[in-house]
Amino acid sequence: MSDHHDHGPVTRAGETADDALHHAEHGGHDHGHGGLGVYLAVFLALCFLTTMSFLTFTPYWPWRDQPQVGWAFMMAVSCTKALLVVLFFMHVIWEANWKYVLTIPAAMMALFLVIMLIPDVGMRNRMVSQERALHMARPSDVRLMEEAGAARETAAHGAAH
Amino acid sequence: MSTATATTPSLTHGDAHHGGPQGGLSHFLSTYVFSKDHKVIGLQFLFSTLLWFLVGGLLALAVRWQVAWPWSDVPVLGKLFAQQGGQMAPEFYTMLFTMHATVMIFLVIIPILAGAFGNFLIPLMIGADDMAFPTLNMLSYWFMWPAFFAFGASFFVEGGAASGGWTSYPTLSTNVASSPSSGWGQTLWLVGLTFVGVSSMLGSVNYMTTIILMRAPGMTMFRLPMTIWAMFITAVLQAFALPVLTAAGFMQLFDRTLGTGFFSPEGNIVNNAVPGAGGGQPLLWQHLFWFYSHPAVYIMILPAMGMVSDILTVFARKPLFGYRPMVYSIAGIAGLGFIVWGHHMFMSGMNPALGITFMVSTMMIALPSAVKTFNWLGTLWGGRIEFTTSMLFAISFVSMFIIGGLSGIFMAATPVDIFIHDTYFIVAHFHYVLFAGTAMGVWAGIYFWFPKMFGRTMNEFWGKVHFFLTFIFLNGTFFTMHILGAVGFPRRLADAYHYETFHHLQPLNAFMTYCAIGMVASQVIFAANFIYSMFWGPKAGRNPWNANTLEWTAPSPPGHGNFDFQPVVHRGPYEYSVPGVDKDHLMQTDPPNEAAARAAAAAH
Amino acid sequence: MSMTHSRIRRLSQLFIVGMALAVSGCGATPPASFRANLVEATKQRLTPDQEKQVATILEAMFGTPDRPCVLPETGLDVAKLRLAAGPVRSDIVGRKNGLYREHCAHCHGITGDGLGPTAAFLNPYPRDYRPGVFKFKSTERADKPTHDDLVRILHNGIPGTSMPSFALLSETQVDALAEYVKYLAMRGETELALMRAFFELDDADQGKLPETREFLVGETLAVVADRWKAAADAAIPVPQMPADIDLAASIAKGRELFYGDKANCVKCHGPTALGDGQANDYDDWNKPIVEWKKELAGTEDRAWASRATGVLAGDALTPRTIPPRNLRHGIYRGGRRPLDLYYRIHAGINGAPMPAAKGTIAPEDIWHIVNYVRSLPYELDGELGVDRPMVARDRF
Amino acid sequence: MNASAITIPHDHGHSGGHDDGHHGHVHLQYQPGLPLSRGKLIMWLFLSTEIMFFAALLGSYVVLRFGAPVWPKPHHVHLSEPIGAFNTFVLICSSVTIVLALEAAKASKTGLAKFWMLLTLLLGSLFLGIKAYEYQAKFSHGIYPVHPRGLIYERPDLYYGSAVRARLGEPAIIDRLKDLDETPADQLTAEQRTARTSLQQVRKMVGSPDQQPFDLAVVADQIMPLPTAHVGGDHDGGHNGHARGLNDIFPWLRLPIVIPGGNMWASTYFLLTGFHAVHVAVGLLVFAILLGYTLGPKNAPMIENIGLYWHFVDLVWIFLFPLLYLF
Amino acid sequence: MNSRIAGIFWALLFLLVPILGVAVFAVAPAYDHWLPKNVAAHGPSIDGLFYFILALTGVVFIVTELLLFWFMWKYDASQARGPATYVQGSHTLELVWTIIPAATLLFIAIYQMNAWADVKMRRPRMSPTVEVVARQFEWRLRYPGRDGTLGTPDDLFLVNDLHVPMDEDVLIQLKSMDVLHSFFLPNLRIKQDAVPGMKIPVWFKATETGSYDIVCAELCGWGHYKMKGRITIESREDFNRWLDEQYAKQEATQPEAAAGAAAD
Repeated sequence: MSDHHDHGPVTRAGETADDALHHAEHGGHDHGHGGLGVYLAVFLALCFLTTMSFLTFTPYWPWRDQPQVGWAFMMAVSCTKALLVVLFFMHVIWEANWKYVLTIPAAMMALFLVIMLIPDVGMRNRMVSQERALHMARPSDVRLMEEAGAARETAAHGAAH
Repeated sequence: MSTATATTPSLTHGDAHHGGPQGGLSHFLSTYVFSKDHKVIGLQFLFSTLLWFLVGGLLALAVRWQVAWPWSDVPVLGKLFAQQGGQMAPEFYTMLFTMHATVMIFLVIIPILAGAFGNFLIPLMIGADDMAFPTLNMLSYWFMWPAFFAFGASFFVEGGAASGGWTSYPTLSTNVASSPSSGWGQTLWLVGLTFVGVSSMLGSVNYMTTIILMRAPGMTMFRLPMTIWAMFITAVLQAFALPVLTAAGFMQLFDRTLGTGFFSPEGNIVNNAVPGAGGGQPLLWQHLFWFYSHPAVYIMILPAMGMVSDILTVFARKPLFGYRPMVYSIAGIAGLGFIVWGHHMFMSGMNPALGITFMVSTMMIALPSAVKTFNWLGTLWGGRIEFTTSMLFAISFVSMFIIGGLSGIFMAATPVDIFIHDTYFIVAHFHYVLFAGTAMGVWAGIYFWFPKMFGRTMNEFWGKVHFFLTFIFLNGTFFTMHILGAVGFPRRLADAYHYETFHHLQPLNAFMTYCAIGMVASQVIFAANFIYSMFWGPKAGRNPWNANTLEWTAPSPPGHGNFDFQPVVHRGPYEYSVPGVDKDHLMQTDPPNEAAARAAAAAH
Repeated sequence: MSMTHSRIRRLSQLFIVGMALAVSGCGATPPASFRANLVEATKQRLTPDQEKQVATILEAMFGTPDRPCVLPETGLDVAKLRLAAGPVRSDIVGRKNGLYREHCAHCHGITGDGLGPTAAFLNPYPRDYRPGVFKFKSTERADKPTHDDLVRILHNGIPGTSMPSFALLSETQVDALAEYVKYLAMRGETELALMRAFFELDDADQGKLPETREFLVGETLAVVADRWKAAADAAIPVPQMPADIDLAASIAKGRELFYGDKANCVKCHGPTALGDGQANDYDDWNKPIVEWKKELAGTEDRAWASRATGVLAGDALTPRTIPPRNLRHGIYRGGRRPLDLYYRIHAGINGAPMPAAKGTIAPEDIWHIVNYVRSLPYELDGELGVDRPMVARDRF
Repeated sequence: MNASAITIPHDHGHSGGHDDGHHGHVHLQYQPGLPLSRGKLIMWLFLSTEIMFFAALLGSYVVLRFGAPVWPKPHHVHLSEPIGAFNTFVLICSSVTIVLALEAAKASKTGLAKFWMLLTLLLGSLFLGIKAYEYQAKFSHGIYPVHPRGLIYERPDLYYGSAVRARLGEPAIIDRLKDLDETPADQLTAEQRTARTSLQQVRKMVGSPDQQPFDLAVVADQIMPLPTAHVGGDHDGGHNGHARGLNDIFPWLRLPIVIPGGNMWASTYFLLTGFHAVHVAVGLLVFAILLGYTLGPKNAPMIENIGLYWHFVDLVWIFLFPLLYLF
Repeated sequence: MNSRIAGIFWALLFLLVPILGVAVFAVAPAYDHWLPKNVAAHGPSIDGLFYFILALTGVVFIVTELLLFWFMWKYDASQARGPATYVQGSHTLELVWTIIPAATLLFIAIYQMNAWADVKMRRPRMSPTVEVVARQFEWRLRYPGRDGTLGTPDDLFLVNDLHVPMDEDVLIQLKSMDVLHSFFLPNLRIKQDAVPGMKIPVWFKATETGSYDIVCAELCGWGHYKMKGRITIESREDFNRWLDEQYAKQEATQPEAAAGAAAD
């Protein structure tokens, strides 16, 4: 979007723009990207990563009592997966510099929006009203229900033995 | 997708020689109704929005009537409004101002700038034969119709149209029990908003594609006229901000219809019903809404700024002062525009620390606006100013934008905002920006490009009368609102005079209402001039104003495909009064001129 | 370019038509008028002539919304009525006229029929004054409220309904409004009496009411007015709250009564006191409509049924059940004073299913129930309880 | 900076007044600012708007979720991680197949391209099918946001007790309950017999004036227990630890259930997965249309563009899966 | 029409903008169309900021509008003294009119932070004086009663009629029962939205006795305009007396005559 595009190719509208641009686009590296091998490798990596994030759900995950570790891990895995998809499947790795212009602002704005929501909506429990507290779920309720469940299970076990 | 790039001329060829009865109804439909020609679509937008402008103006008058003389019989339209012995019901009043804002913002200002002018001007000014995707372009207009229908129909459903304010804050808007007009009216409002959103989204991606890919040879980005730059940045704003509102709109729609609770907290007792389920947060809507609607404020003014920049240079016969800074400041406004939305929420219960962040960024956004104002002044300085109607509107845009911009600083100052938030001060502020600013810019644009649109010029004398009356009355209406704001007079009150603090403000309000009536009445002159000139105005040549940009090289009005020659651009759009050149303007397509090149080199 | 031109011509025609449409619809608004009680008129099968006669008589006796007048028998003060009636005007010194239309008509309607523009939307519906039944008062169940009762309601509003407080109006203004409410109620009751009187006409009357002062004032208006006048002397006697019993014991006793068979509050207010007991009952003015609707659905006379259904659709709000109060909210419609609760339990609520305890429950027991009810919002710790700091953010 | 280097036939025909149009149509030449086709550019721009759309939805979810005092565990709301993981796998496969379709089309192997395209369509449909199955599982447990609310209550409090009592008091239910009470014990399974006893208990509990939150927690546990089994990891995890409640044993009861944080969970879950599913469905529609074309090099750009869209849909799911199923 | 005269006419029309603009602001206070009387301790800092910004923007307004007028007057094409100046811009000027406003704006931004923090961030450490619950369309008030704690049986309930002591910190706990409202005290320079589900602290110190309006400043439905309250500022003794009086009224167990004697 700056001056270095001045010498860009001139196309005739008579031919379809896509055709014309096909040359512009692929002229430099004629079908040099992609290929079955790369896609399969990416596919396997994606499957592996999915399994990795699923790992947190299994008993083999060592940080059960620190959910934050799991979350961070999963987000990292997700970002890696997203990156793989964007780079290879969406061919971004083979594209010119415009990819930064399009993707980075959107990503930044999306992040900024979420970050700005946190002080208000994410931390809203600081200023909760009584009427709302009256109807809101509370950790103590979960405790109550777990106790009830535990009592039932104990009873069931007692009956079984 | 690629099918849409069709450039075949046959479909919409309305040329005189090819006219005649060909194809009957389907020909009529494809030429005049479902046309894919960007000019026809632009004019469709123009006529639709002008009609809605009329509706919005009448709604505003009714609002003003109630504010000035609460509970008294409404004249002329009284039969429509009368509910209890001739007086206007307060919920009707809330509906009026809600729909006034909604109509003006979503059906007038945004579509008239981006839809009408954007469509008409972008291909012409960059030297393209049409938009990149004409079918998509047509769809973007026809997606407005469900919105027209939804907003229009909402007046006639039970309970009336939406009355939760154009900001549609929950829980007033999400809870059906909270307001009489919060039934179908509000739902239709959300549906309409979604369609406006889809239309804008289709339009904006199309504009961006067109501007990036379809510029004439030699038309570099920094040779684009300001109008196109503004349209481009507006499109970027729309593309990135609007989806957030669409998402929020869906969430509110689901809150209303499916029983989700994104925006309603638990234990909320509305209209004595049982406490509702929820888990949501009203502030979430405000954040999402203003994430769009603050940039939308710039969507509503940037194109006008661009058009005014172009018009000022034409009639000052002088290059734009600081072209690149102007471009950067538009980009700056757009960039900063995304991080200041919180200033609409200073009093909303938002985290006060967050308020400080937003306050600082808000202060900073005044900066590019200031730069633009000074550059406009710089453009006038040393010019040869021709007082055409278009120029008068453009100058008044600058003059009024100064007021609107400066009053914004009061609101940006958070402690002062505590007092003037939601008072008439803010009403004055945004009317100075949107009416005295954008609408003036729109009129400047209409008077300026009318010859290109219809091949005829508008009557200058009546144009000036129109300008004079509008200018006087608009200041009479809106300047005094600052004073009301200084007393703390709140907006949206059906009757404020039973408060001791505001009791003495009635005469001033009555004065404003008289001015408002005058302002709307003066538009009759405009309407008459517009319609008369369309058919019987003096014929205009290709370039009646001796302007530089590409659209003036095309026939007036341009035929299908716009240009009857291949435009090649050799210079920027503002080469007026170049020393050593025999005429006072050098069109972008004029062949290279050595004297001009030398002058340009010297000027930099 | 003919293409653009003919397209433009068409569009401009549209534009002109649109403008013409927008400007049309002009016209003066008719002066405010009282609406006839069409539901009753239809029910009594009045002919249009008869309806007209009732309207004429009523206008002679009560005037119009802009210009009310009253006969001395009503005991109403015309000066006060003038302040409340008419269109909203405020003169140069800020004195307001048209108070009723500014503050009340929007919900209660100009006629006081509870059919104002907002009425259908409100929950509960605004009071229809025409039957002359008022809920929250210091008199026995069947009696009219005193003037002070009306003033009190205006002053405090009715929490838990859409009736707001008018505490900030001046005493004169509140007084005028209360007077106007009585005026509308008397007018409505007289209208009802007149309409019902057709039922007793014999052939000699030729379907017309006798327009004698003796009949009009003596048999209809005065009967209505006298009951209003009698209200002042019909106050409920309130014994002292028993002082020999401490609050906790009183509450315990009240609880026993609440769940007991005699008071049987639990039947409607529910074992949780959330008002979740029997909740499918109707107000006194909705019940007949529900029944009438049932009757109309079954009747052979289709023409009559369709006319009546039309009238019900336009002049009666869709009946809603009246749920028993949720006593844990701490919202008391008739006022939160112990005295108010005593009145409610003693006399019941006129028009609502809440029965009078008078006669079945001893006065001191009523006081115990009052104490128990007042303790309910605070009964469960952590419900509407003490304003404690919010729980720390914690999830599992 | 000077475009005049490009040789273009000059045709300056602007002699003012000559306004009645032109016969020939000039084929205009352009100077694209980016080395992209129009279709690809507009698709990328469209995807940027989609990024913001999902950013708003996901952002709302994140703040609502982490701001909530209590959020249900996946098993409380009958969310199955293995199914989610499998669905992720399905989408990844479909992403690969569409890329392969593109490669095949570029290499003029139209038959192969069609095969991959069809496979993509099938995988996408499979995804939606699994999604529908999952939705069905939620609906059958009464987990959905519907006016005024689904069966979900946030807390085992008096309001909950009252709602259970109200449901048990509905005439239709009273009849069924009577039938159940009168059914001879030998016509019931052991589970149903136990359940009948606990149902009687529940009826007694919610009718009593002395109900306390703890009793109501027991009631809630009888009606629909919150699975706790997999917390410690000592059980075999997943559904095997899922105790069956009254609502499972007598589905006609449809008694209110308690899932702390369940209302908001249901709202956000259906919002996010719903909009994602709509995007998937749109993609499938376009695939179906594309199948009618010859998928050769000429249409490769079209496949590439819809492929971009499809990868984006995949991308959204990549974030949805851990956020909804695993967090 | 003589085009020079036309030019003069239009230039003068635009000259009216600064003249009348300033005139309106100058005349308004004389007719009491101005900031209402301030009775809050923090008020002067807000008003001071208002006047400061008014002065600053006023100067900018006058200067720019006069420049505009002057350019219109001077560079009228009908005077035609040669062609327009051919100038593309000026880096120096651009820098000047970027840096000066930037510095000014930054100064305002920093200058006001303290006032903002006083009103919205530095909450006094005390228990709430009163709870204000906004509701369609009235202000329901709850005083903590004798035990100083809200949510106990001795709370005092009132509507629309707020009383607060003078010269003391007053902490209001603001809630909403149904929709958004905004608690606006024009004379105390206080405005705060009441948000359903939230409990928002509002504090001030009143410096003068008297009765003032409470206004709702956020659209809350059809009756928004009538959501009027009254705040009465009185001395501590009067305030206590008033509280006792209201409390006795609320606890009345006997009609009228017994109003003075509070039960239990």
